[in-house]
Amino acid sequence: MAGLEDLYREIILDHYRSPRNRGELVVPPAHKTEGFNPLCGDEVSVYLDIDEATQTVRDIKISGQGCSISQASTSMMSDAVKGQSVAEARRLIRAFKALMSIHESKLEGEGDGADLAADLDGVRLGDLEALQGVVKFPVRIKCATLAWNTLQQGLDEINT
Amino acid sequence: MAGLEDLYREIILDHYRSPRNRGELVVPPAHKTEGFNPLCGDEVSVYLDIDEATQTVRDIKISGQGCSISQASTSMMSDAVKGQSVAEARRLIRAFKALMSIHESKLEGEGDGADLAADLDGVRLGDLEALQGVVKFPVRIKCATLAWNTLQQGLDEINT
Amino acid sequence: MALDVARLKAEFPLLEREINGNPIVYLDSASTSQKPFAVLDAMDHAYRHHYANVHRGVYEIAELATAEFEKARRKVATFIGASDWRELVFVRNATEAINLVAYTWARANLGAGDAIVLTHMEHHANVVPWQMLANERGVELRWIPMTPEFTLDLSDLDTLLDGAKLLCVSAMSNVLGTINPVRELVAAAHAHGALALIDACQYIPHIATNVAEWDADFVAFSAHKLCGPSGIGALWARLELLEAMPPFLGGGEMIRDVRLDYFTTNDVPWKFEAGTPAIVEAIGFGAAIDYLESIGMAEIRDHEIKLTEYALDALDNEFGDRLKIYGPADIAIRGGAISFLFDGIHAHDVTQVLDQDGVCVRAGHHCAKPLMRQLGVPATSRASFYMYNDEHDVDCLVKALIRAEQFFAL
Amino acid sequence: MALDVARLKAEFPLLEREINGNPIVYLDSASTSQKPFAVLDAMDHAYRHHYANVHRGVYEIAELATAEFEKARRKVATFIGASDWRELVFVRNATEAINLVAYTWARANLGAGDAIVLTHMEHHANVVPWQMLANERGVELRWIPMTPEFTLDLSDLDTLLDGAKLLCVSAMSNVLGTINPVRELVAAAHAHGALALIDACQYIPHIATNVAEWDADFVAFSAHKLCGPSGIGALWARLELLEAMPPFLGGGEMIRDVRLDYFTTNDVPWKFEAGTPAIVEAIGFGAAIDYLESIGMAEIRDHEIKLTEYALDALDNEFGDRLKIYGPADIAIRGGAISFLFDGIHAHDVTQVLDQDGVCVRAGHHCAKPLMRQLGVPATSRASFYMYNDEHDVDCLVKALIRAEQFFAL
Ligand SMILES: Cc1ncc(COP(=O)(O)O)c(C=O)c1O
Ligand SMILES: Cc1ncc(COP(=O)(O)O)c(C=O)c1O
Repeated sequence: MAGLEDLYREIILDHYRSPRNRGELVVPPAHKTEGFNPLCGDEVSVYLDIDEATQTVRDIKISGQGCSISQASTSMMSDAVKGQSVAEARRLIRAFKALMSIHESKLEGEGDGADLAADLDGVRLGDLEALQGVVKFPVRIKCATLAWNTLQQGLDEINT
Repeated sequence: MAGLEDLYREIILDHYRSPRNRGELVVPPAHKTEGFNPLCGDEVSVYLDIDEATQTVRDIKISGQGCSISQASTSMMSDAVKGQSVAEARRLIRAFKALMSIHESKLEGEGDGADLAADLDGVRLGDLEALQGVVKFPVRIKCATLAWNTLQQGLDEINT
Repeated sequence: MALDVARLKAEFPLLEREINGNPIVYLDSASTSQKPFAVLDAMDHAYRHHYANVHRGVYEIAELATAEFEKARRKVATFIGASDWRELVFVRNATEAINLVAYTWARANLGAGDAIVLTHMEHHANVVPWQMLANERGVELRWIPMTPEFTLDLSDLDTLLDGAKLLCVSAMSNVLGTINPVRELVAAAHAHGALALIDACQYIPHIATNVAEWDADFVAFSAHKLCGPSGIGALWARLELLEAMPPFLGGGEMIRDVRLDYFTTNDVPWKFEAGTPAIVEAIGFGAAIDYLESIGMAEIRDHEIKLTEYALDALDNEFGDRLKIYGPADIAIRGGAISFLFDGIHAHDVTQVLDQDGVCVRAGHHCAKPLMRQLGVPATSRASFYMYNDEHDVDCLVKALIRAEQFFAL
Repeated sequence: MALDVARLKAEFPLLEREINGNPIVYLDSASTSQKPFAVLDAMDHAYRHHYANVHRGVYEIAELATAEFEKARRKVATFIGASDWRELVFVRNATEAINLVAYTWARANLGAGDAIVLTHMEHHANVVPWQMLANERGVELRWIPMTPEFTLDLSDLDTLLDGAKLLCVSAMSNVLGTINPVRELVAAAHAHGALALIDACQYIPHIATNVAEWDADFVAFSAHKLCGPSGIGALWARLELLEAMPPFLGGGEMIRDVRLDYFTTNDVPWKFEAGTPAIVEAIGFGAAIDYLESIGMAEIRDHEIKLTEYALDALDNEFGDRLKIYGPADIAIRGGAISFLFDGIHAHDVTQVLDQDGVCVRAGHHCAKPLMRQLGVPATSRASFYMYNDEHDVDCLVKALIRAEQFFAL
């Protein structure tokens, strides 16, 4: 059995206590996407300001409520993608979900996750790796991925 | 455990092999009512010719298919009510159903059937009492009562 | 007489389990209850001794299975004060019971311009079926709001019920623990010509219930919350209503006759029980009723009142205003479900710490998102009691909460 | 390799039972099958060790319950050759599975002027839901008739499918034992732009099934016929269909968000699983799949072919034309359900005599009244086999039938 310290690393609690990029952006020009965790009731809104010409994330703001894991993951996500190209943001999404899914996929029986490992290759997750402990608490994986799924949905909505 | 002989008395097999009052009556003036045993698929049609003036069962005919119990019960029923007053027919219905229900009601939890015993008082069932063995085979009670329920429905339909 | 909880605990095999080296402290009975040996044994016996399909076989084990199945129906019907066992329809759970009413009675009787009255404290099971109907038919949904004391605000009840066809209300809130005044609400509904559907999921397991005294029209509940198995629940409805309602699911058992061009329906309750039912689950449901009766519903309620009082006091003494309780303070109008939040700590995080100590409580929206929005929170933690909980369980909860508060202290 | 039936029999506790002093001879598996220790133990273990509500709890036993529940879903999905576990929806039984399709996909897609093609050998579960839809929406029902050899008469299939939106067909008849050419029928339906729903209730327990090879759109079946518990079954459907279909029952679990004025739905398959599911039953379903796989579906089919052949021969040798068999003679296109009638003796009476000798067979219309009318009889007796039956069981059947024939001899 994993201990609480595996889940709640110091850096996670730090992001939880001092979340980065909290707030809202004016819509439009910004784009707003809402995400729900149907299990616990957490909700997150991701505001994206994409520079069409350069295809970069000019600004990102986050609002909503959630547990320490979902708040910290959201905060780290916003830090990680702000200023990045959309392509890089998508790479990060894939990498982070791979980090979570290798284990989640075991829970849900989708194979051993070998294919997912490829998504992690060569991507530097930095702080985000602190969230790796979450995979030992399967129910909490959805807390950690909520913001990322919402970001992905937002990028998809803007592109299409 | 009750033996087969409790269920299949000789008189029952006799009525089964030589059913009385088989056939149909012309509708109208006669009245036709169909009955179903949803469990086993047995169907019976009761044709009634009621003399309005005297309120008696002038004629009765039976068609349909069924097991020995349902066929014998139908045959005995037709013998018992033919020529009788409607009031007497209704008394017989109540008495026969009481004979069956005292036990069926135990199965279905409707008390001890003491109230039903009153319906049996002073009614002479004759041959019909041979069907008493059926109550030891709860599933077959519906076979025995099918014709009677159909007769009752027929009388109700004619009166209303 | 006070319950001998130590003896009761020993009758629930799961409560002997350890979690992370700690004896389990199961405080999530409002979500689902644990099962006593008596229920598990009854089901096992049925599978080993007289398992067969019901209402179909002539042979002996089929007769036994049918008799046991129907006996269970009578037990459940009697337990809730139904005057006729035919008023008791077996379904999968309370959710299906409510949907059954929405698909049959409501779709046969309600249309555009009609109104249904709900409350802000309903479980999704008593919200979403009516929203589906509203979307499909243009039926209006009206809402009874909540007071700051977490009770229903009935001041506009007459206006809300004016012209309404149905009132849907929970007898006890699964989040707040609030016990609603069912008899009064039913009477008000009837006075306005509306029927009343009672979601009694949280009530029947804990408080002696008499549907005839309630004068209700429809009552929904689940076996798994009253020591019975998963996979079965019940809809009780007045006989005339059941008889007039169109069928719900089509198939075997619910028919009288089927031809290529039409079918006719069986008598109630079988008319609403298409296909092979949850046979052994029904038998387990009956065994659970026997078990509850052997303890006594009045004793269970008494015990839970005392335990809830003890818990509310203990939480208040230890945490004061740092821990907010969402639910009535008055023990007379609440059950043993206690929702709470630490200021600044999310329910999910608190509950995770509690799990480390073997204390099982629920965190989340408790399938009552409209209520959570009224409360202004995304989630609460909820501890809930049953006859097998005691003061020691409450003490463990408090101790674990102390640890959680410390862990997340800024 | 031949099955070691003596060993298998010992794995089913009910088969040790005596009836009227005779060892039980259970020949009603087409109605419902008996359960091996492995399944009963898995359910008992779940209740004692990790029983909690699923998809809701943060605490350990809730995580375990959820993991076991979802693992069972994957087992069932894999067992029938589904490419994705999300395509597997848990329901109460095959009947609910078919009604789910009728209430959601069909009501969203069919209206007056549309046609559904059925067959004369369907079980009520695959007839009545479509009659209800036909009554409500003016959808036309068309029927594939039967040949004198008890197979489907496909000579007018193209005409029947012309303009149809859905074909509903049983993979194996529960009365005749007939195995229908599912792959060919699905292809014909698709060629006419219709979807195909397969009632695989009688097929999946006995013959290795691959829904992808069938290329079917919807497949319905029940756990209780394949050594699993009562109270659970499954609908398999193609992912795109499930995703596009409106929800069925509303309530907890099936939502993503609920506000006073609207709700949004959860991902499939949970979108179709409102309320607390049959948790432990799902785990038992999974254990039944493990059990079947441990024996081998090919071995089960082989065994049943041999046993059915033995039975057909034995009945013919003993009774010749006095006993009429309703079902194909060709063993390649039939399963182990044998319907029969003595000339002049009603099925109910025969079956009653058999019960005296401990031989359990079914008598009645087998929930297929339209078919019985085609056969021109109100009822048949039906003996049906599973992996735990052997030649001795058949011999007992024949002996009991001899006694029945004598008893009712004129
Ligand atoms: C062919 C067929 N379809 C459907 C059903 C209905 O199954 P259930 O009663 O489990 O819903 C059965 C079994 O009774 C069957 O044999
Ligand atoms: C008040 C209330 N209503 C309805 C339900 C739904 O019950 P089930 O999930 O058993 O259908 C619940 C339990 O979750 C409840 O607490």
